[in-house]
Amino acid sequence: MLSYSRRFLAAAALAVLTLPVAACTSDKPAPSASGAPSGAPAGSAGPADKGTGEQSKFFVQADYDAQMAMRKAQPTGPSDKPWEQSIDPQLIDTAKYKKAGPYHLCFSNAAVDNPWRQVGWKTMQAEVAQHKEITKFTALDAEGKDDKQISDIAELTGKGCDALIVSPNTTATLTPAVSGACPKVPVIVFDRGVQTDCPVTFIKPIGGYAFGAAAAEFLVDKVPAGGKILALRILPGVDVLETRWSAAKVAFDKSDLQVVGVEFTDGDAAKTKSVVSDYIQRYGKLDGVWMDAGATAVAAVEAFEDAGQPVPPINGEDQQDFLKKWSDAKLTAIAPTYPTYQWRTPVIAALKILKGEQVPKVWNLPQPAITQENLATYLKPGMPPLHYALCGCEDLPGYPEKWGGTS
Amino acid sequence: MLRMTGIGKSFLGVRVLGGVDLEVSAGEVHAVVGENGAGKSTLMKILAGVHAPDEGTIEIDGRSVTFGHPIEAQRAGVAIIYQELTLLPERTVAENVFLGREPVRRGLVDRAAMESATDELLKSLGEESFGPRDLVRRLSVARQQVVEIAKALSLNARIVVMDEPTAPLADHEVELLYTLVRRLTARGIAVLYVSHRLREIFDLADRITVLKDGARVTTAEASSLDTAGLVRLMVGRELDSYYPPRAAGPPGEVILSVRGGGNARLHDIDLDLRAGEIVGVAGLQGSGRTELAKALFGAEPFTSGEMTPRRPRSVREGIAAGIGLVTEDRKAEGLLPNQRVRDNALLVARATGAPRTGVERLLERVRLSPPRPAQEVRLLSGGNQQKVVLAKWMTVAPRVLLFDEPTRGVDVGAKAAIHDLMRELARDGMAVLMISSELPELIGMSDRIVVLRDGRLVGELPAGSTEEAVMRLAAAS
Amino acid sequence: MRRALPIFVVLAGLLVAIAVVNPYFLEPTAFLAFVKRAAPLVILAAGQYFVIVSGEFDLSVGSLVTAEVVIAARLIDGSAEATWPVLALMIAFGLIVGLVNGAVTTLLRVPSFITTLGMLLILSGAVFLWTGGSPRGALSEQFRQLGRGSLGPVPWSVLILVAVAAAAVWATRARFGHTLVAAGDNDRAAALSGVRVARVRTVAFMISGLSAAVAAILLGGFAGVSAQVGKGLEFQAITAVVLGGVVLGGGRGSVAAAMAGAFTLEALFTLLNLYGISGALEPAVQGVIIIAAVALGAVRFPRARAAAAS
Amino acid sequence: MTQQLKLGRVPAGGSLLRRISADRPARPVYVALVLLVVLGWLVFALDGGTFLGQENIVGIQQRSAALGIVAVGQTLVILAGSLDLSVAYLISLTSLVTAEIMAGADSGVPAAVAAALAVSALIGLVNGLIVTRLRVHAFIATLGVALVVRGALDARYDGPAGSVPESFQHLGYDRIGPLPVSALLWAAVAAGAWLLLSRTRLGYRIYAVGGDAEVARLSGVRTERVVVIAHVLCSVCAGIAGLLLASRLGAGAPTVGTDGGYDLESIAAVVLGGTALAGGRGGVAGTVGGVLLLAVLDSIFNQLEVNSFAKDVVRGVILVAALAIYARGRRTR
Repeated sequence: MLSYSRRFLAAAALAVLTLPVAACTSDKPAPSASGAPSGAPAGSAGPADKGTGEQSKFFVQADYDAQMAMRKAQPTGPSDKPWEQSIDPQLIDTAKYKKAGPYHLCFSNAAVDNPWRQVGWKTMQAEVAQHKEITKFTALDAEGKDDKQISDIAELTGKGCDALIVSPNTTATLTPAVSGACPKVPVIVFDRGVQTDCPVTFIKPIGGYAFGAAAAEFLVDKVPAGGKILALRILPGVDVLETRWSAAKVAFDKSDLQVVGVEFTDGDAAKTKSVVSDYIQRYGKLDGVWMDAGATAVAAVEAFEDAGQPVPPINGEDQQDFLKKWSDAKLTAIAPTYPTYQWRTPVIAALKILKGEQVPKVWNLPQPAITQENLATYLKPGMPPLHYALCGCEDLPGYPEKWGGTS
Repeated sequence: MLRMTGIGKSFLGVRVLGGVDLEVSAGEVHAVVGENGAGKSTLMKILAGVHAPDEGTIEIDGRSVTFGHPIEAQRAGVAIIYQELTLLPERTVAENVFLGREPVRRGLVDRAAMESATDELLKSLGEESFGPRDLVRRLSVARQQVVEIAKALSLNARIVVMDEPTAPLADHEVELLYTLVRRLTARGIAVLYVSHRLREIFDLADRITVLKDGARVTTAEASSLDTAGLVRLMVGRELDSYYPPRAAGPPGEVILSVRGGGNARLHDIDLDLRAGEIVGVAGLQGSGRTELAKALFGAEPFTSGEMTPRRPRSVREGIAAGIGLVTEDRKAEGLLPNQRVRDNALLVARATGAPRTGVERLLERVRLSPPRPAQEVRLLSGGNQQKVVLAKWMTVAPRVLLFDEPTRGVDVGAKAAIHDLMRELARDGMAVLMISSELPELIGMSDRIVVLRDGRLVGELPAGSTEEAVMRLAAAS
Repeated sequence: MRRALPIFVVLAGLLVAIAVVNPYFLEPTAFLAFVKRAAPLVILAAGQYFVIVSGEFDLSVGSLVTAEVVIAARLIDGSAEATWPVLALMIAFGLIVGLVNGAVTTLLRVPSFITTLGMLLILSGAVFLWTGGSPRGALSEQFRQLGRGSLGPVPWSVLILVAVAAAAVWATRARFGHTLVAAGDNDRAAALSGVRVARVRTVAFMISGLSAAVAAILLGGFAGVSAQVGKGLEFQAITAVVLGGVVLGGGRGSVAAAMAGAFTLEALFTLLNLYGISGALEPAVQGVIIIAAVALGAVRFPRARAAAAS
Repeated sequence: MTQQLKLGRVPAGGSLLRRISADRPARPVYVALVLLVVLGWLVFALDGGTFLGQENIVGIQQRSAALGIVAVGQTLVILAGSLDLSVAYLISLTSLVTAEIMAGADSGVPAAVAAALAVSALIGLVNGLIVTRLRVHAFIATLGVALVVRGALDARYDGPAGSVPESFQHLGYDRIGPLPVSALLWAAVAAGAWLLLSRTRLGYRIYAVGGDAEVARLSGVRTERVVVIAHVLCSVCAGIAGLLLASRLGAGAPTVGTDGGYDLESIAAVVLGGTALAGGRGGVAGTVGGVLLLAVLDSIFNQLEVNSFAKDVVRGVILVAALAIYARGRRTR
């Protein structure tokens, strides 16, 4: 064992010696990208008190308007491959990134700590596997740690990648790391964005406002005037979830519905069920349930069943357990989605960029909602309960076993 | 130089010291003697600032002092060497010696100064076998004691309290200690010397203070006393009347027998225990007395030799063979301090699956007073605690009961009760082995005495032998 | 029992406070719903009690609950016939995990804090390694009944809780319970009195594993498969036990008080919700109350050493 | 016995190694580290990477700096016989305090650093006082304080907030040759703690209190004060880690501490380094080794693209196995 003190002295001596000689290097990029605007102030307060509380400070009117417009727009691209479609693409030239294959793709993943990311990650791996020109795919999992992802990105930029895909863990805090990678390698960001436009393309579905609005509008449509709505949210302060709620709030504020409660469930099924039971107990009955994510939708439905009440209109997400419940119990429901097929797109985009083909600067993917009409197409018996129907993975090799299903 | 006046102290309502006076002058060796539980240790701990006295005053050089914390006593020039070692096993010798008052140079601990000072101290103690940088954990108990003494010396103390300092030391170390004590007194340091070893006391002490049952009996010039007189002052009654009468008839059959028993600490033990007989075990501390009890019981088993019943390899085998052990250290090894009397008394029965016993009857049998089965044992007096330990063994009706210092820290009344009980158990056909460092007790209780030295049985003495005879065997070299 | 009294007073006070705000709470259905909701934590607290009173920790119960639910879902896969064998397997798995925790702690002498922290990592990693990242399969209706259904007006989980509580109280009164507390209070004295300290401690870990298995059955039944069903339960269970006046380090406290501690924690959550103290302040209030409760316990029962110090 | 003691003695004069006697329990972790580095080198070589390349070495240091700083602090409280489960939330809090006070301006840096350190010292003081004065077991005390801090975070923040100026980001991103500034900061903190433990009275007292509080008290050590100071220092280390993370992230984040799992992971690193969980034995050198061990392991995992679940299993096994080996070593010695 070398004593620590000796090691330290040596290190210190080395540092002192090299300090004046070696130019002080920094792994941080020159252009400042931090100090971003911390979200525009809240939008208009509701006309009347609908029980929805203050508008989220994450609400940005312009983004909201843009997403509402995109919901109505027609995407371009092959309609049987929504992951290759885009809405209002502003194509940019990528000739300067053109190089001959084979390619080495790298991917800095925020985490694989929830079923949505699991399904997406498997989908991405399968997508990579079907491209022969990708001979190497290096992926690092940041395990939900911002600091690790910053290091991971730095490490990946030094591994000779031809393109770097990033799924940021958080928006603001990953910005410097992404800015640092941009000059060295073409960067593709998806899911969450970063506060810099240096990536070649940013891939995302329409967004959280569209999700929240679709669910809220469905309830406004199905629930009679004056109906009592319970809104269930996972956590406060998560950007992608805040936008969902803020759009729902806009819709509810304009409606005749009464939001009797906005509760946080931590994404815990047991807590969701308890919260819904409490509300049923307190109000006798609820007329609709809005949820910002589908993971605990089944638990909410069960709360009504256990109370011996009919299940009111409700929204979930495209997870199999909810779709199955919906079908079996003949619910009045909708499932807006945040499609996992977006995990295919970055790989496709990377190859396009490396081949010099144009890509959209912001690649808006369509974000369909599952309705009563198309429920049957998305209900896939044999897939695990937490599988996401919009994985776009049915045509990929290894389906369904690789996703945990049985054919 | 030191004057303690009217010192009194109670613990949870039990008065352990009352109105004790003590006066010590510079350069003298002042012995404090008394039976176990006479209050010597408490008095010394009050002097060292560990306990605050309930009443009384302490003066040093004519100035009244109060010690809220040991460090205040240290600063006033009082150093104490405790009975139990107070060292940090994971730290070095030097770090232990200077614990709490490390020399500092420019804000940092001056290790070099600390180590050389420690080295000098060790050398002055004649200690060459280890150095200031050795970890205390790696030293033998005797050498750890030397570190304790070095620590006290390093304090430049004016009053040094030595609480049973020679107990773990070998003979040549005792001689060195004598030299040291004399060197201290030559420098004008007062040494308060607490010991059971009367020979040491007469060798060293200028004056002797005798404590009994928490009060001072007398303070006298050492030269004015002899051994027998001192013992009389300590116990204050004739020995013969103090102990229950021995069994009348001859002892019964052999219940436990060892031939050539040995392990790391014991060698070649031959011993028979008979029904109805109390066998005393004498020996200096460190001679292997406790180890002998634990080997017979199976806690630290014999690894060689023959034994009837079968040599126990574990505590449970020992209990199954009908052997019980009343441990020396009640707090650490005998009792569950936070449990009720009842749960303590039933522990062995529950652990071994013995049939249920009525607790009330048990407590009556061991004469627990008052017999409150729901009381937590940590709140009991030492004597009652010992009775609870005894009750614990009564539940399984052992045929051999080993007592390791059965009356240590027990008040006089309870002591007599325990002695009666031991005799009663023997009369009922049990074989009893008793370890005690109190020779009068050993002599008064035992039907015969075996003597241990360095892990070997070196002799056997009949009932009624003299203390001198026992000591000669135990201490011979 | 004296030590246990305060927690029952606090619990009663909380229940009264809830009833004042929400009178409906005292009606049988509402009260049974509360007990049903509290059942998994109460059962976990009962299991954790045995480990804590023996002087150890079990940090692995939360991830064990998750692992059990995920394993059950994959093995049952919606099939009614598989339900009972898998339930038996879950119980066995809980016991085995406890056995490993206990054996590593007692035989290899690894501090239980670290043993069970390692087990936490191993379980949460291994179970998802096995299922490929997220839960697979589904629980059967029969399985779900245990956590969802009821026998007449009384939920199954309440009945299971009553059975578990009775068994736990019985175990503490039995020979085993006494020797376990002895091992927690003073393991040397216990060993020298013939207590097989390593064995009783290992059994305590197995009881904790068993309680996690039962809690998993109830939680999985109540709310279905989820990847985070057991998240944070280990700290809640330890908190509940300590709230009940059980001393970390072992040897003191009763299982009834530990279970009352769990009820108190649930009642506290309910009350905070009723008063509209949002999710944000909830942990803060919880933190203050835990520290205060333990501090008061320490003040009431000072660590006075035995009287016979002379 | 004497024979053995003489054999065990070290030649007079004493090597540097001997001087840091208190850190000797660290030896196994460095042996393991060397073996792991060899393994890493092999894995990388077979896998077509360069283990000892600059990128990887910088990566290992960057990844371990924050955990390393927290773990150094955790070492101090564990040595003192206590424990701190509140560091993760405290890191989040100080990263936010830092970024909000800086608000992107260079002029805010000194005030922000001072405020972050003051806040963390205050939390440490609270921890220490609850443990010593209220006699609450450190596990519960710091868990309770963690919950209170979490409540404050939840109530006040709903996402990353504040921003740090360009100048402050040098801390997180710059490097001098192969040595990132963050690693130098870690080294400085570790060296400071090493100096504290091996060369100051306070350090000696931390060992004494953790080793045997009663012995320490009898030797005149004010044990409660020592425990409180250890808690304050531990929290300050967490505060420094919060500063570093704010610099890395460019903002404060309410989940950066818990996402990083700094509470249990720092304890794991400390015990991996041979420090006894019960206190009184071990040292900073071991902790640094423990953190490096985890970082090298991570680097190998990264190269092999092991998924996070397998990583958890391996980490769990290593943790338990290491402690079992330490326990065995202690018994047979």
